[in-house]
Amino acid sequence: MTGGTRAVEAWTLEPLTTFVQEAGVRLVLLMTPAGQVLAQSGFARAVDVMSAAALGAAIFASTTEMARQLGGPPFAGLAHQGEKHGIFLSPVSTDRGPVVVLAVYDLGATSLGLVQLFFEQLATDLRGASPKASEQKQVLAADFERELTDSLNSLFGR
Amino acid sequence: MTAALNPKFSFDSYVVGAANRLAVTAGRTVAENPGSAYNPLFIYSGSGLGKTHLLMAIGHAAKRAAPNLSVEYLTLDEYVEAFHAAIAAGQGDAFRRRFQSVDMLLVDDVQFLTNRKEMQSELLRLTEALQGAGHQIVLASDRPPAEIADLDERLISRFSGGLVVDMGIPDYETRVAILRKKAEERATSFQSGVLETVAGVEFANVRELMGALNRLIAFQAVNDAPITEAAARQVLGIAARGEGAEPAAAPAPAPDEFSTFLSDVTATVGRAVEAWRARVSEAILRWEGEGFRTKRLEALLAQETPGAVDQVISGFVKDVERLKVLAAEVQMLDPQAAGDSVFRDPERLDEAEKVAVRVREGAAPPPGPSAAFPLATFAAGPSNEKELAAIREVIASPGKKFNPLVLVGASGSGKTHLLNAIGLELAGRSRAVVACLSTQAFIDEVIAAIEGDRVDWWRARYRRATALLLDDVHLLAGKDRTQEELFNLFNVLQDKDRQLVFTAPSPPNTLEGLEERIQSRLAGGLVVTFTEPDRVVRRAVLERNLGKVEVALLDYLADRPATSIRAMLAELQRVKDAADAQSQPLTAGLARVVLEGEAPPRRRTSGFRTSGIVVSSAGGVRSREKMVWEWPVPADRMLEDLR
Amino acid sequence: MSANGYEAALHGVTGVRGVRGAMVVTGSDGLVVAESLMEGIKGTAVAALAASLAARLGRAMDAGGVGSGVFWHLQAERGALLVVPARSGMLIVAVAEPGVNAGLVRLELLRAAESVA
Amino acid sequence: MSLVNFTTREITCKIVYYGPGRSGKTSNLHYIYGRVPEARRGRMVSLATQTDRTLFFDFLPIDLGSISGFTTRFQLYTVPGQVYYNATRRLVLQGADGVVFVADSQGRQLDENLESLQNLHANLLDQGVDVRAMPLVLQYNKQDLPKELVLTPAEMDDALNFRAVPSFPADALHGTGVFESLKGISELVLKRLAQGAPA
Repeated sequence: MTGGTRAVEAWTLEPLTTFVQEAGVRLVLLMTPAGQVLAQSGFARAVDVMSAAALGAAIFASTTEMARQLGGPPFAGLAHQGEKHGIFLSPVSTDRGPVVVLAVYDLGATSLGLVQLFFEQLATDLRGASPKASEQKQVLAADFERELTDSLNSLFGR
Repeated sequence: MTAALNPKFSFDSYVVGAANRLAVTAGRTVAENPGSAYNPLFIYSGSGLGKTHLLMAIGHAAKRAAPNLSVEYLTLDEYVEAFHAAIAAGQGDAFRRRFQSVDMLLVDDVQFLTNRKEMQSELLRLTEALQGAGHQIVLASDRPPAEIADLDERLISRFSGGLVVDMGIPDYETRVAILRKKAEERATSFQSGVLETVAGVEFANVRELMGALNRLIAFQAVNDAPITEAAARQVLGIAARGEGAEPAAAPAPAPDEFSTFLSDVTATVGRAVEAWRARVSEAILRWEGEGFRTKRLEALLAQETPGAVDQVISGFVKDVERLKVLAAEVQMLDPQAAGDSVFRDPERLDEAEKVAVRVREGAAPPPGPSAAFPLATFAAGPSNEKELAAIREVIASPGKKFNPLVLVGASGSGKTHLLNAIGLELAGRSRAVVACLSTQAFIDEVIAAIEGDRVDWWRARYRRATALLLDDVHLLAGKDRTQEELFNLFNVLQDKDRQLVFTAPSPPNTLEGLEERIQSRLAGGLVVTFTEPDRVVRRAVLERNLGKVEVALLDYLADRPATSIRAMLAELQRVKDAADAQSQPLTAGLARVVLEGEAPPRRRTSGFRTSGIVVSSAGGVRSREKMVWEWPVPADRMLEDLR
Repeated sequence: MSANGYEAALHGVTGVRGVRGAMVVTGSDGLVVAESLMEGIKGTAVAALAASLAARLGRAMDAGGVGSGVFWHLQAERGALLVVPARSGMLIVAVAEPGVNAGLVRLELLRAAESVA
Repeated sequence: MSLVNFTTREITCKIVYYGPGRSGKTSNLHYIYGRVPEARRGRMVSLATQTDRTLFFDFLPIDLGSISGFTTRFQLYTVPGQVYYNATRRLVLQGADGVVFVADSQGRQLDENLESLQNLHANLLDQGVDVRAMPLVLQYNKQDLPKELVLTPAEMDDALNFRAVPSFPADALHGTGVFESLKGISELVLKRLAQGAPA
């Protein structure tokens, strides 16, 4: 069922694939804190990725703001235990800037402990693989919207 | 020389609304600590919007806060006249010294400084001196300092050095409030909607608003019939609502966008929320703030279109005022009673009246016997036959036969029950005032009376008692002040043949810590000792507790030895609980199981809920049967105990 | 059961000579509830793996119709892993030297499981 | 959001600033934040990206104190403008009592304005809200830009205001029209109060 694993930024592909296999997760999304998609695994449609990215970025922004208001350090990871699925959301700081990882897993197939265990591994791999020179080009006001949707189109070959 | 502060213009009569909230708050702060907060305070607003009223209110408040404060109020013209008069009389310096020693200077209509160069420099010197000495200056004008034509530059900066605050046109809401307060002051009431109509018209200032009100009052007085909304509109010459004759909104000065926005929203809410709801909510907020319960008003809000709202509110206010009077009065006599919530709830006004009456006569009776222990429900039997007979004699002729009566018995033997029972019997007589309470409560009352220095009031209260019954008198041990009080009270009551009854766990002379003079008085009366309840008593108590139930159960329970009724009832409760838990009927069999546990023992399962398959280190799977369970277990713990 | 309550439960196990560490792990998601481990033992990894092993073993035992596991003893070249599932679904895990007295560890694990249940 | 609670005597209004990306929604709130006295406003929360694009919402609570005995509070929200963030935009719109649609008066942004207005209606319908019943005002922002770049308020009305709701020209950065729009929407919202509009 999974829609396979694809990356907008090539360096994320290999760490992502290992993570998907080892942690046995159903859906994974790597994105910038603004919700721009870097790579995904398991999504079949662009619109699902868009909603997941927007909501994931919003949740991350909310918890970071809450941590700031509570005067504490930002949250390391956020786990939501559902009936059949669990969601795990956590940032990884890389030279290319923070990467937010959103993972959805079946409680039958794997467990939060395993997902967290292999997430540590994913984080180290991503830090290793991220291109050193972070050519963070200044996003022009006009094309911010285009930036967001471009990453989707390239993911789904449009 | 200067116009005295008009007493009418105080903060209490000043209606605060969104448009003048800031100015009034600043004014209060200045009045409370003159010279330290905003100095000088410069208030400007269009004419007729309450500047003078506010200025004088500040003066009053400052005087009330610090009576010996010298406060001067004068308009600029008066100041100029006084100055010229002093100069003409060669008293220039005396004039200056007089004003420089003023603690608080209130100068009105400062805008008339225009092209009065000499006066401006005079005022500059005065304000420098006053501020230097930390005295407070409050100035009022119809425009901000910068807009006063050719005002000396230094005066403009000095005037604006403290706080410059403005007052806008009062919004709809405040206008309604002003009208209602003024109508109240003039002791005239209007049909609902009339004042709202007047308030709806955007008058340029409060003075015009008052003018309109006066016209309505005059009209209503002349025709001595309540003016209707329509008539009011005619009198004021406003076109009927809805003909788009919305009077042109006066060009309200837009001091800042937020307060304009605020007053607009207030106006919208004012119009949106029906006027009567606003009035009711306002009353609720006010009285709730003062700690009164406002259920009656809140009920109004819940209805769609309640009847005469104003009458209900004024009725409510009348009750609250009455409550305040009563509470004040009771406070004097009995502070504890004054705290009672009855004085906070207008719905319970008559109850509060009764409490006040009782306290007023100082006849607040001491605590009486509890109705939960009537004599009838006390089980009699051979073991307490004699004692009960004695008690009946005491009840028959209180104070005459055995005074005092002392009931002695182990705890749970029914002493408290009997004490209250006697109390109830005695209380039944005419004009009986029976005090019946635990010694601990008695001690607390003595302490409270000492703290509230109302000991004599407290003594009077108990001396009026026709019978005094104290439970667990042994608790007096070590409390010498209370024993002193009891000793005096004892003698007074005994002399008047008033019956005294006490209970104690053991005979009086064995109660250590009690003064000899108390012990001897207790021993002097009839000491009645209650031993363990006999079978007849036990069966009677059980029957009353269990009602229709298997005779075998009653006999079984009655036959069991019990040191006291309380202990027996505790066992009964255990049986009842067991019956409920297993939802089985109350039977002798069950009682035996619960109380003696004779049933055949349940099989004790050894080991724990396991499959028995143990993957052992020797590899291969061995089932439990062959497994040796007695491990070389350390001395103190057997495996079976591990469950 | 307070956190230090769990820790106290482990004292018995770590007290046995040859035991290098002990942990209380949630059976469902393999998270470490309490641990007292010597240096060098990757607690989170052991916990996550033990839990997923427990899940698989559980399914195997159900298939075999032998009921749920009581005690496992996984002997390895350089040590051993001893686990007792507690009734509440927690796992009491001990990491030990190869020559450890398995019986004693098992007994302490059972006692810890009891106090944690 | 229950508009009026007669028993607790409270009025709470949730006003949402809607509109295409970068049309000036957040600047509206910043301007209002600057003008409201300290005691009357809560902390302003902005969940945005590094480049300050609203990602989830900006939030500004304002306390108008006791009006006719009712404690009145406003909660101002802005939504992210980009189409991409529709999922979070819908969340913020829930329970809104009134909407200020901030349109970008620049000619070249007309399509974005229209698209965003349709998106507003779609999201409202999704929540089962009758679009006609939702108090709405239009703000034609950035009127301070050079004439040749912007449409006049009349032209903007023709293009967008097919429900003839109140509209206000504005320059949010410098504050013109900001409080007028807020006043406009509050009047509409509070007027519904008079008809005892359901919560």
